[in-house]
Amino acid sequence: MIVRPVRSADLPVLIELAHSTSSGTGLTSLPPNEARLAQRVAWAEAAFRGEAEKGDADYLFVLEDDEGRVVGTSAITGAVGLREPWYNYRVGLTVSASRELNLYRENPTLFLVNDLTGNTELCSLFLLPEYRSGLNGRLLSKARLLFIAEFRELFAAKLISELRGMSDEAARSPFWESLGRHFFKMEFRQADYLTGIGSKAFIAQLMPRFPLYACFLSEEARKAIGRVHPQSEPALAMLAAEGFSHQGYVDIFDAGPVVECETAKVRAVRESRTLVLAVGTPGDEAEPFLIHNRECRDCRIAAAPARMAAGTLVVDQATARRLRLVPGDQVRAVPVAAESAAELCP
Amino acid sequence: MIVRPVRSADLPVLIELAHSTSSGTGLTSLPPNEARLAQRVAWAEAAFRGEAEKGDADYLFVLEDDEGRVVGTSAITGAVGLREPWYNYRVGLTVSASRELNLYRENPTLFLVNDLTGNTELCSLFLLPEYRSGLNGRLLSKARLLFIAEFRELFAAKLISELRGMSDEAARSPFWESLGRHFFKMEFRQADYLTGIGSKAFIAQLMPRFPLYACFLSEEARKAIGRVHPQSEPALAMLAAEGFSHQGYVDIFDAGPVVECETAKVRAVRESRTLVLAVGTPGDEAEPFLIHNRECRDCRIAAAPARMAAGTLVVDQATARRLRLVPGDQVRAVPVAAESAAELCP
Amino acid sequence: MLVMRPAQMADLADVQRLAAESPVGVTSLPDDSGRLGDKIAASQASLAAEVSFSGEESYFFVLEDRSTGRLVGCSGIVASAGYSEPFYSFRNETFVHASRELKIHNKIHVLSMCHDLTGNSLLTSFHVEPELVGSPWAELISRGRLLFMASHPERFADGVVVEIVGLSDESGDSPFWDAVGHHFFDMSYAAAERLSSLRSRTYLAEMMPHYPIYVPLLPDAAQEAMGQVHPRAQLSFDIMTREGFETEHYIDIFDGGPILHARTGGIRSIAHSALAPVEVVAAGQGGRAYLLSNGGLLDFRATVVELDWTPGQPLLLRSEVAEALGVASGGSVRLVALD
Amino acid sequence: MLVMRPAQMADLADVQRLAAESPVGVTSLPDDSGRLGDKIAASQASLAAEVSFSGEESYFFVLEDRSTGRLVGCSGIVASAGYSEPFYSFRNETFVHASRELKIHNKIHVLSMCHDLTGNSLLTSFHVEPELVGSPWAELISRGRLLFMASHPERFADGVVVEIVGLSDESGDSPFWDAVGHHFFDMSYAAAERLSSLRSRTYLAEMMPHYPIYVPLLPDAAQEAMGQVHPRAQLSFDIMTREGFETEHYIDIFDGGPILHARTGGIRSIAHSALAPVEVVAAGQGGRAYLLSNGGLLDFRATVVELDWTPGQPLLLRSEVAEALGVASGGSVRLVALD
Repeated sequence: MIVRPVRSADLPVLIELAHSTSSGTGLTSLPPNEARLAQRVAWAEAAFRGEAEKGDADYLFVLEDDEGRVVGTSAITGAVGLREPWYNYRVGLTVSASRELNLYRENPTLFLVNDLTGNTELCSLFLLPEYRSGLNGRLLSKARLLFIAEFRELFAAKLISELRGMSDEAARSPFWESLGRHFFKMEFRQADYLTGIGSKAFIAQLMPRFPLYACFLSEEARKAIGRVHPQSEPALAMLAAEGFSHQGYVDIFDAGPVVECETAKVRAVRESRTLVLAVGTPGDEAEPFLIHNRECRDCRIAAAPARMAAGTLVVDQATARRLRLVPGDQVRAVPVAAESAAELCP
Repeated sequence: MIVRPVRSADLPVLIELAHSTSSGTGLTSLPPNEARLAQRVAWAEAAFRGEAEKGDADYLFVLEDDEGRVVGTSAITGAVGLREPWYNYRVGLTVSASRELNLYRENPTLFLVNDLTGNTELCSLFLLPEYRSGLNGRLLSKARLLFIAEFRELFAAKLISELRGMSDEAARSPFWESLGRHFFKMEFRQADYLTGIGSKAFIAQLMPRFPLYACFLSEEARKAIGRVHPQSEPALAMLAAEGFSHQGYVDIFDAGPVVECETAKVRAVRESRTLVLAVGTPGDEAEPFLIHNRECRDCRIAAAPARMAAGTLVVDQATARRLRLVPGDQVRAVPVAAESAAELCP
Repeated sequence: MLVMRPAQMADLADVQRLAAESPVGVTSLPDDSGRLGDKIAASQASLAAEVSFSGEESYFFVLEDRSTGRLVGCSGIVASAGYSEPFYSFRNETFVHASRELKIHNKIHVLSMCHDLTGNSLLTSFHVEPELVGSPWAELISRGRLLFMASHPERFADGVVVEIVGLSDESGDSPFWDAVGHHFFDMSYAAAERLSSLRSRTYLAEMMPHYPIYVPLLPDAAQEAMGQVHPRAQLSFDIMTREGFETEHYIDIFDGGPILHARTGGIRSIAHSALAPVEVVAAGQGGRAYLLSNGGLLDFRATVVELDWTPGQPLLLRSEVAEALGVASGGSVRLVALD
Repeated sequence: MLVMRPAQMADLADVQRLAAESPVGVTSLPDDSGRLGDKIAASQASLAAEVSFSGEESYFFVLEDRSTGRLVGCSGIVASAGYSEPFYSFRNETFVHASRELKIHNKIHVLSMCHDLTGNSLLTSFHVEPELVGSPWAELISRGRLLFMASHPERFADGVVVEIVGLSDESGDSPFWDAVGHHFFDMSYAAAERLSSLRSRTYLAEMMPHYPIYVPLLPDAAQEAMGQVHPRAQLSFDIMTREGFETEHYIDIFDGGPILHARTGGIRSIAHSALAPVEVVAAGQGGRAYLLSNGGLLDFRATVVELDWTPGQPLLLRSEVAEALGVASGGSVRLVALD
């Protein structure tokens, strides 16, 4: 398994992948729209060539198995919101209180903001169900963090990730039903699709602009604010372990949480090291590492058991081959697992 | 030097202290108003007796020298905003952008919120200028953190502290001049005084309620948003070293930063230990510790060189006497200085 | 014969009986003798004062059955709503949310808290005993205020507003309150109305939501209650809509009842009222029913009489009526047709 | 004699000359032949269409010197402002900030972005050559639109609005724009007006501040510019205020110029206009100056003539004028006194 930049040759298989995701909703950034996907691949190629400004850079990776089959995707957006506004609700509080009347009432209040503008976003994570085992998921997701660690200047000081919010089996989002639906006469799936093809800013123009008291939403919708979809809990846990936390921002459509972390404080960024590759026997005590060949356009990132020893990283021959490296080449590496399980801040 | 709860007998000297602070503005919570101070002392006595609800609890401490002279104050409010709304501006962002027109403009935007309601506040820090040396300042300020560590159930999950914002020699706040003044026909000093005597919620009723674009403020005012007064930089640095950071909330009058930290993550809370007191020679390598006698109503907190050894804390005789403890008594202690200097998050 | 006149302190007990009968929501009629006493005193002081423009004055009238001395109705006017405290209302407003790219153009109904109506004169405290509903006497105690305003225009504003009590059920619950105000203070509609009639309405209004309320988010029952009239307030509403008040623009922030608004000069009973010289006669002739007033202040009187009158001609008034109004031959009255 | 008539495609070059002369801020007159051509085509289509209520129609008229064929002015009407896109304006509003405890009661002037005026008919594109300012011909090309509306009420809304160009200096800078719009997009007032006349005004309006603007925070120059009229728009402003338009409630979101508003039926030239049967005569008699129109659509004509006319009587029209208006004896014209 290897994570590498997308290429235009991947387009047909990407379209297949996008169709296979569309059975469930929520993977906004990989809609089954050929024109949009072709454009994303073209943008990604420009980004990996270093020819995109931060606001346009879209680093789309694929996960390829040893037979060359593409089985998953993940992506990094250099900086959100520099071309069209990037909207979130921020969950704040309004208190009605009177000492004299002995009254006190709290009302969570949603403020439509562009606060997260300019941050780097992790998005488009998708892995074929039959490959959801072993290190594959973590490799595909965390490879992005290692890439960011290597090319810090291409990314912002803060990383964010929008996690899928609550919805039922029929892809019905209670938050959408209680809020968005009154402002668009469309289903959540459709709004989600429009978002994926780049129309989110247009949709946002139709949303209420003034702060919204959550008490005017249904109980189900209020409960969904800041809650992640059960299927995205593993993704949340993975990011939490890397240091990401929820600081009150939610998606404007399904109220899923946006998690964030200062780039410098992300575990994989902070703890990754540059080492010299050695080929040998990692040994019984080897722990799994994420390993990056330190290339941008020709980026290759693998996950494999490895052992650090005196400035070298010892891996087996197959891993070196996957990385297309020979002993003596430089790599950036970090253990796959966080040393201590971090908790998600409330 | 010892930090202990205020007593009604301290009232005359408190009034003197309050007058001596009023030469500069900014110590909102200690205004030279006798009735208000008498009331605060009465509230504090009730709080230390355990007879106040969290929303009314006002733990006012004094710093007393070995001759029994009161030379400074500091306080903890159990929970802000439960009786009258607690207002802050939260600095958010509005972006006007159009890919088509190639336009992009950021406008910081101030949202009037009650988000910090229910948190525990550190306030009323004042030390006579001639005593601003040695460990006095740190003792007076950090004693509160040790007290909180001991009586966690009395306090909220998050601690906040409002730091004095920018103003010039004449106590002219540029933020006030550009905003508040248009809504009150009064000087900042007067508004500050009214805040101190408990009328902040009334003043807030007069402030603009809708989100405010910072671009409509003067340049000086915009620069003051979230900036601390030079005289309060040491206080900020001390809190930053304990883990506090600025997360975008500012005071509604002078736009001074509110810093915050989860209680459990405050260094003095996290790292303080309960130990058995031993009297002896702390030795040349002793480092300064904050030491609390673990009492509430009869709380005494000192700062002195000490040495940890096998579950005991070795202090000299004078320190034990100040704490009114004998060997074998329990104490809670933490080194005065943070082990590593933390930085203030931007 | 029933006569409308300013309330006096001696009326207090009778007035309190009327206040106790009035429906929840008529917060200007608290069942509280202290507040009612203040109301009467303020009215007497206002009538006695020299006034050249609308200010803090308020006026309070009662409807007296001259044969029994019993009071059977009351009504009031506040010269300038929000004179000492802001006068809050929700403005019905439409936001347009549009996207050229998506070819969508939505009109969203919102309620914006506003003070637009501050400074208008306010008709308040209207109540009549149930058996008078539908009779000319109900018209008298309501529209008599308009004749009073017509005679003393310098005392009133250019616009007039009337708050009409909105929907609530038998148990005192209001669907609009439950969906809006209740979220901001933890008490029932009835308790909130009681509180705001004992203290000030502003007191509670200050705790209400300051951001616009998006109506589509409200429950159906609350949306339906917006602008709806409480059955017991229908009479007042009907009288005022016949007077030409507009009903569409504002609603009450508590119960969603309509707040009516009119330009003072355009109100029918004001615009169409006329002054006529009086000739007292022994026995008058019936004809058309008119509202009549003597145009006084402390001695203000109004009643309803059937008359045969031609505009421009003197008014022939039976001595009994003249006496009730306190006018004599050579004096004048202001009158307007009842229907 | 000058005659007002609908613009035709053959007028395009002349119209573009007029557009180029018109001041910055008259965004409805872009110096762009494509857009002007569209305007003329839309007008011709609207005049030819069967219309039973105001919709997407627009009308565009020119003022022609019949002796030379030269066009010396133009004006237009949009049947329904904001029909396809929202019509934005700032509403002048007052917030009351009060504290009982502190005994303070402040009135704060704010500007609220609103769509209140959406759906009104909009008078646009008014321009005359400088030498006509102050002459009856300027009145003709402006107020002729009102006669057109009076003859075809089913084509227009119940209310009419006019945007008056606000203050800007010789270098094209607007103090209101510099203090407000400029913060939200990084271009000069002149550039923004150019952009919004070439594309749509809504396009930029969508990027404007959506929260109320607290006027006391604006620089003095911007506050003073609110509701002020550009010297070159004074003519239009004066004509419309004489017609009874209100000027106080709304201002333009770009330059702060006043947006005038009137109920259609209350506009003087509409309310006071009359239909009169025509008798064509060889030589008419002078008297009072009247605006006259033939009430047509594609063949609409209007002019100014001195006449000796008594309401209720036939109108004696010189053959030259009758010919210019395209009316004959037995026909009728709509007219209103010029002053």
